Amino acid sequence: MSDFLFSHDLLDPASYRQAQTDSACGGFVCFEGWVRNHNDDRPVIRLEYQAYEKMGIREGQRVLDEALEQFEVSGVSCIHRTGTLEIGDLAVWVGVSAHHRDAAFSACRYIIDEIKLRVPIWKKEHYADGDSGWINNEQAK
Amino acid sequence: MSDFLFSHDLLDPASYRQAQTDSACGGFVCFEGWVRNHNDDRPVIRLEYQAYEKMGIREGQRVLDEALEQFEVSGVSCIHRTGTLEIGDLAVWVGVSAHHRDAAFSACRYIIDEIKLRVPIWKKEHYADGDSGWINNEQAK
Amino acid sequence: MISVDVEFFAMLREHAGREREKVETNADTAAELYSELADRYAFPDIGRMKVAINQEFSDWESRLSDGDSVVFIPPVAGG
Amino acid sequence: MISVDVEFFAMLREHAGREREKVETNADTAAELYSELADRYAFPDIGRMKVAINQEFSDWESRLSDGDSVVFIPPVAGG
Repeated sequence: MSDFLFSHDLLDPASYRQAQTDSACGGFVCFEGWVRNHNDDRPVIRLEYQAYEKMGIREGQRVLDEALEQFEVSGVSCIHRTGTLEIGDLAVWVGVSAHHRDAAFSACRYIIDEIKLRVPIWKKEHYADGDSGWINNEQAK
Repeated sequence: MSDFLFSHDLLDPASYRQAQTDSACGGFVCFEGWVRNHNDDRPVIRLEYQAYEKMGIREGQRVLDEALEQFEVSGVSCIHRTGTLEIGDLAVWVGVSAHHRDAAFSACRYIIDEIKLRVPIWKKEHYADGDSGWINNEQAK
Repeated sequence: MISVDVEFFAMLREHAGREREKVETNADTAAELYSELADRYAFPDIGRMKVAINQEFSDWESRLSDGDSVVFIPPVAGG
Repeated sequence: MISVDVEFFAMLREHAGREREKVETNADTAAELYSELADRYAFPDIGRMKVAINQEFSDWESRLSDGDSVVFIPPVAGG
């Protein structure tokens, strides 16, 4: 399995994990990005993700293909949520299965880092005080 | 949540993940060790994990406490299976939640590496040819 | 005069008040097109904005062709 | 003569044919105790084996006391 997908609905990590199982693999690493209730000291009540999906799927798939090429991994996948998200919601899920854990960790890290840099997705935070704003990964840490 | 546990029954990753959720955290990394159907070129049909549980829980908890101290993480946990495992079974689950993904990746890696080195757990592989043997992480990669 | 399909995202969508627009323009390059639309919709400075032409990141000085699909890419924030 | 509780794991359990044993011994140190039991049960060489006394990794030259709980720790293989 090696797919990059967008989902407008709640993500389902158990099913993505299931799809990744492989009896030849000894290790699996996953990363989940969760919607936090704050950004620095500012209380956040919900978020909105907007994606340029047509290009995003292409760029996301490219990142996964690079990971397959650069690391000794068997399966890689990434699903990114779009639309309105509540606190605690899963925003992104990355899963990597491999024969050995070293490659699984490196590939998983590579994928989430590159997705955050390159895939055209934007995030608007809605704050407890009624304000809102588009933020980006260059300002954020 | 910050616990090291042994389980004689099938591990339940969805519930461990659930226990780790934290609305102050933006990132979650988990590692799963799966029972592979081979070791190098030798077909494996099942395994057996034996643990010196009394000491293992102490040493495992120590590893988790070190991770909490050394990395900026909020929750860390690890569950290790014992008994007879079939191919594809989950042998160990490590989960780390953190404000930022960097710490989550580093801590997760630290925990699984140290668990494998320090916690008194032994593995016997049963091979397709009827043979079996105790193996160890110093020979294995 | 060429016609290009422009799709707006994030704050640009809010400024433009629409998701997409077929723009008839004399702009030669993506940068000129941005500047034209920035005037019309009070877009922010080009700053660290990027541009994609036909779903590929492109140079701001790329020449536009009739029928191109153009998307301005504000700094992203996935994950 | 002291009495110590020894628990066996992995290949040592198979060699000893039992999970635990109360051993009456004249051994002064963990290493001497291992050597005594290795003779009795044809244990493998001490090699990279470690020892835990009362659930803490200990030195092979640690002196044993009456009532100690002793476990020999073959190279581990968790995860």
